[in-house]
Amino acid sequence: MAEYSSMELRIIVAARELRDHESVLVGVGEPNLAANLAKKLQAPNLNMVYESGAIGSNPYRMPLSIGDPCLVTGAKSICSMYEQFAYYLQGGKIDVGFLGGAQIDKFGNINSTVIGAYNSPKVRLPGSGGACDIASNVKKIIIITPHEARRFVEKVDFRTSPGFVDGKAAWRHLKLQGGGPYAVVTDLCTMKFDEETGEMTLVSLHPGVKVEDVQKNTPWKLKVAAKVEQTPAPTEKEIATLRGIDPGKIYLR
Amino acid sequence: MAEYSSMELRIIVAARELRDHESVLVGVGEPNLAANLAKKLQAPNLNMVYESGAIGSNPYRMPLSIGDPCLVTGAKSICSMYEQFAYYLQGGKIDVGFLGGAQIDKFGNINSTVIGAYNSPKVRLPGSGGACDIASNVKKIIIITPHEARRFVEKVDFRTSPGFVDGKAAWRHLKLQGGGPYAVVTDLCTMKFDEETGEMTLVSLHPGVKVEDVQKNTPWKLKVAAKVEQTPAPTEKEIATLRGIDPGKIYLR
Amino acid sequence: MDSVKTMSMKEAVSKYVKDGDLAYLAGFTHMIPFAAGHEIIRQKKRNLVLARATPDIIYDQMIAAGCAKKLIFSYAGNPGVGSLRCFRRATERPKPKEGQPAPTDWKPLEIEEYTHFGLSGRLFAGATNMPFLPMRSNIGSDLPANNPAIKTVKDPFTGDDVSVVPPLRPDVAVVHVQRADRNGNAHIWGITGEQKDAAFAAKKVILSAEEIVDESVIRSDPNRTLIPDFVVHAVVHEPWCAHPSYVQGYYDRDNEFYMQWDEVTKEHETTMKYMDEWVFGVEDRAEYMKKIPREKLDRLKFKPAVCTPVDFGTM
Amino acid sequence: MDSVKTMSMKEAVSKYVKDGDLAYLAGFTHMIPFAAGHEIIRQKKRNLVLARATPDIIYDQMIAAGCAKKLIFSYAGNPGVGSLRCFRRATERPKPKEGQPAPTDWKPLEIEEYTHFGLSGRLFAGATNMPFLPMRSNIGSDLPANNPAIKTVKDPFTGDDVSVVPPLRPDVAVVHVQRADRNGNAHIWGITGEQKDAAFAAKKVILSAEEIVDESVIRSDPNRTLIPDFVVHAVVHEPWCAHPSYVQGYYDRDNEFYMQWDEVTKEHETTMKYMDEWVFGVEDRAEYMKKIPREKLDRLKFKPAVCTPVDFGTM
Repeated sequence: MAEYSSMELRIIVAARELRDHESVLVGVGEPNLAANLAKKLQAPNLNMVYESGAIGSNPYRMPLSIGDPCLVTGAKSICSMYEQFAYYLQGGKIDVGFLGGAQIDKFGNINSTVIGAYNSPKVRLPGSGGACDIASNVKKIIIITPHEARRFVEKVDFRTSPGFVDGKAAWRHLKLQGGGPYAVVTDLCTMKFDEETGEMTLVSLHPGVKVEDVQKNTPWKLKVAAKVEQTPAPTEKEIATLRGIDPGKIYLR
Repeated sequence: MAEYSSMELRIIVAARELRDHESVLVGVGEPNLAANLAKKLQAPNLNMVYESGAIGSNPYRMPLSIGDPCLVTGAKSICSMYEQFAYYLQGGKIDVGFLGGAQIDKFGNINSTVIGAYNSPKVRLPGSGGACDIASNVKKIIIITPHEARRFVEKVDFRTSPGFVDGKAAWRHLKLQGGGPYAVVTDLCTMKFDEETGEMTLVSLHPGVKVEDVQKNTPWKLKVAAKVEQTPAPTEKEIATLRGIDPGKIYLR
Repeated sequence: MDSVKTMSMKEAVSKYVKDGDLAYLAGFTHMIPFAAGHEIIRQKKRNLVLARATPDIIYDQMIAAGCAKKLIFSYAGNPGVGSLRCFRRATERPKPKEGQPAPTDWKPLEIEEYTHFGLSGRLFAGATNMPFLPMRSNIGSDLPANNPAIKTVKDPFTGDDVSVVPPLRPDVAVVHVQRADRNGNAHIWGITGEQKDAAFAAKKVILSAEEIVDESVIRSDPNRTLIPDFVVHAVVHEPWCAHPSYVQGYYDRDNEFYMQWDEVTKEHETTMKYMDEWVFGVEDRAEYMKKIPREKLDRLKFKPAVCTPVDFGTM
Repeated sequence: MDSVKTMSMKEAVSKYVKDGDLAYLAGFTHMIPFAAGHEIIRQKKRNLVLARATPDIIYDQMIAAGCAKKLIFSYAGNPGVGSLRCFRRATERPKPKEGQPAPTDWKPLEIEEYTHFGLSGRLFAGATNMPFLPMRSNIGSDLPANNPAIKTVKDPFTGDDVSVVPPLRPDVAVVHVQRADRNGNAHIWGITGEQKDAAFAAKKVILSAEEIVDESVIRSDPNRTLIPDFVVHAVVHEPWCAHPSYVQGYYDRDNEFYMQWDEVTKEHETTMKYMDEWVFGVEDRAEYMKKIPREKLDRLKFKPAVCTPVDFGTM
């Protein structure tokens, strides 16, 4: 069986969630690698859109930031910051967005603002950036994150980006055009969200992981699907393709 | 004394109202000629903006329409239609706009929509275009028009573009950012607007014209300034410069 | 890689324009898609709601040909010439004939009317999916009283009444551009009008181009790409699509035609005679162009004025 | 014709940046005006309200140097690297020292926080003088509860609650571009961020350029001119203004610096040591650039990737 790191696992499993011809709002790091991997495998017509206004980039190297010049040279189109959010995101043209955060709770709400109180924080995080806008407007949110107990909390200290709030009823009341969180991909498992309640639910265990391992790293009583799948192990092809995308190991560990 | 047509007179008198470094929203025909004349005389740094999104044009011929390709080649900048109205006009960047219309009334309201009832018009006119937006947002509106009794009416059939409505009190209530109508330049005279009431007031008679001539072509009792000026006759230089701008007599008659 | 989107104008109109659609044929004087309008007339589309800030000759033709049920607009004129006579016949109260009673069966074209800012704003709001667009205009005009779609809301910051218009989402937009690749990534220059907004606002987009170029030409200047492929449904290679209007850098406006139109449309009958010859009498744009003398087309061609290029840099 | 607007960065900052101003130094990763930020620090401007969607290293420096009273932002990070330590020190509750009581005199930097869409929307609304901007975001977040400037209004078309933000009108904006003429007509390509919106929204505009070119270069491609001269107050010829950030087609980001900044700012003292050497220790950008080894600058240069030009046509 092939060897792979837990980051490689997360990226490969997340990439499998993308479909051909979808439009993806891509961030740097793991989301960028996942989108590029999907494009090289099952989704050659994936349309990659960057928050910085670059559309359909064709980068000559690994981007160092979301606004890297390599995302511009040879791209299909470029627009301003407001235009990117207005025409593409609010315009409902984006199918999938990737998010991460310091805290994720059981309804898929994400905190990237503060740990502690807003006005006297213990840790001041960078803030929403486009995260709240993405969470509110894309059809599917995929959250990629290491599965650590400090990241998974029953209720986030600050709701930067709405998941299903405190349940689907509250979320429906917001009338967001987005579809809300779709999947949480960690190095242990994939979780999706209960149709009725919007609660995070374990649906697939990665190779060699048991339900107890997941529960141990999740500080609330995690809901488990009636039938939990086994995530197919990363294939040689997936691993080789992924490593080919970041040969200098700028992000891959 | 130099010979000139009544159209030439209107254009020359209107051109004198423009100041150097002002930004002017220019339409084709008389406004275009007036702005270009001012630029060649007292206002070399006049900034000409066209409704079509062309900024600082340097036309190689007389434009046939407001969207003529000669307004683009060699211009300083171009933007989209919404951007032109949003960034420039609503953005408060335009000092002067020229308007005309089928009917103008005593408070400077303009009708370019219908003669008769809106739903069953006797004559259907083209509509506002940008006129209402210009009237609402530029610092000074200059109206250029032949002085005909059918154009000057006590109250317009349809208020396409607001002047001082039915007096300055009503106009102030609208809180428009524009300064409202500033001058009406006809082939007989120049009229401005009473500071207090907003009523159109005769302030300057063109060469050889008497107050009675103006009143005869104005169907309400026209207000006359305490001291009516004499409009200086068009100079040889003004006439020659103007004719040099439209040598093919595409507009000039 | 051949694109599944490339097709003829005939196919594109047949596939994407349905009776009853709200259609937006874009263009502010520049790049008006006349060829698409003619195809819509030939295919006898009916009950269309035609929208455009500046309905000009092509909309006058579609109105005369009976394609339109309603017009959404802000300035209905023949640009630089005068009025649109077919539009006027369809909206003005008919004068009673000498010695006859006034006609009682008059059914005018429905209209919905805005200012330029209001209509281009509605399209911008549609393109960007704004719930509604606040704007500093309308409130001093009689337009809102005659158009229930123009409303006011209270500005929560100042308490003032602010005029707002709703987003416009056409069923189909037709946009003509200078050059595009086979997937519909489009470079536009000159007056950019509402082409981008129409393409983003509409549910279906027919994009026609003077030239179909390799993707590498588009990708050499992404800032020039106002419309990206994934909002486009049909890509039509249609040279001279915009005649008698113009295409910056390609051909000038045929001003003679604009002036003749005023004559042609003096009566409905003379208008339909034009239509029989120039629209129904030809198969497509290529045939239409064959009817125009070569010398005239040569006169409409520009001399080059090429821009100073820019360098995007690579590693 | 020499323009009265051309001046040095020192003059421009001295003339147009006042203590207490709301200042917007524009740029989304691209063309960040570092040289202007350094000049503001050197001139010891105080009580500034710094606004930018993406305050990055230059704002971290201005905060550390004591120029800022308040930050208006949406994402405060070191792009691609991590957090901004000076910003964090200015906002996080101080940890009590071992065996000591918690400090009681803590006065954090004031903040006003939005999403990217909210802040870029505020600037767009400022640039276009919208009374307020309705937007489809915010309402599911805890941000509005912590920022009274984010309000809701009822959509008059649907009755739904819609989030709105007010326009942002900076006292002064600083924008760096690739090329401009002496009057400030500016060509921008690559990531266009909020440069145009900042220039239109601000009361005063300092525009710096890698190259000052003849007006004819600008006029050869008017669609590339995102900023017209008449909104610009000062024009500064400032090559390498954006270092360590990048300028598309001119020089790459100095990524080494971005990574080092994380080390440099571990303590306030080490940060100020950097400032003494690289900001207070030099007279201007030219002197700053002399301190950087030639080989490094050569490494940052791009190979050319020139766009296919377009033809505007003339008669």
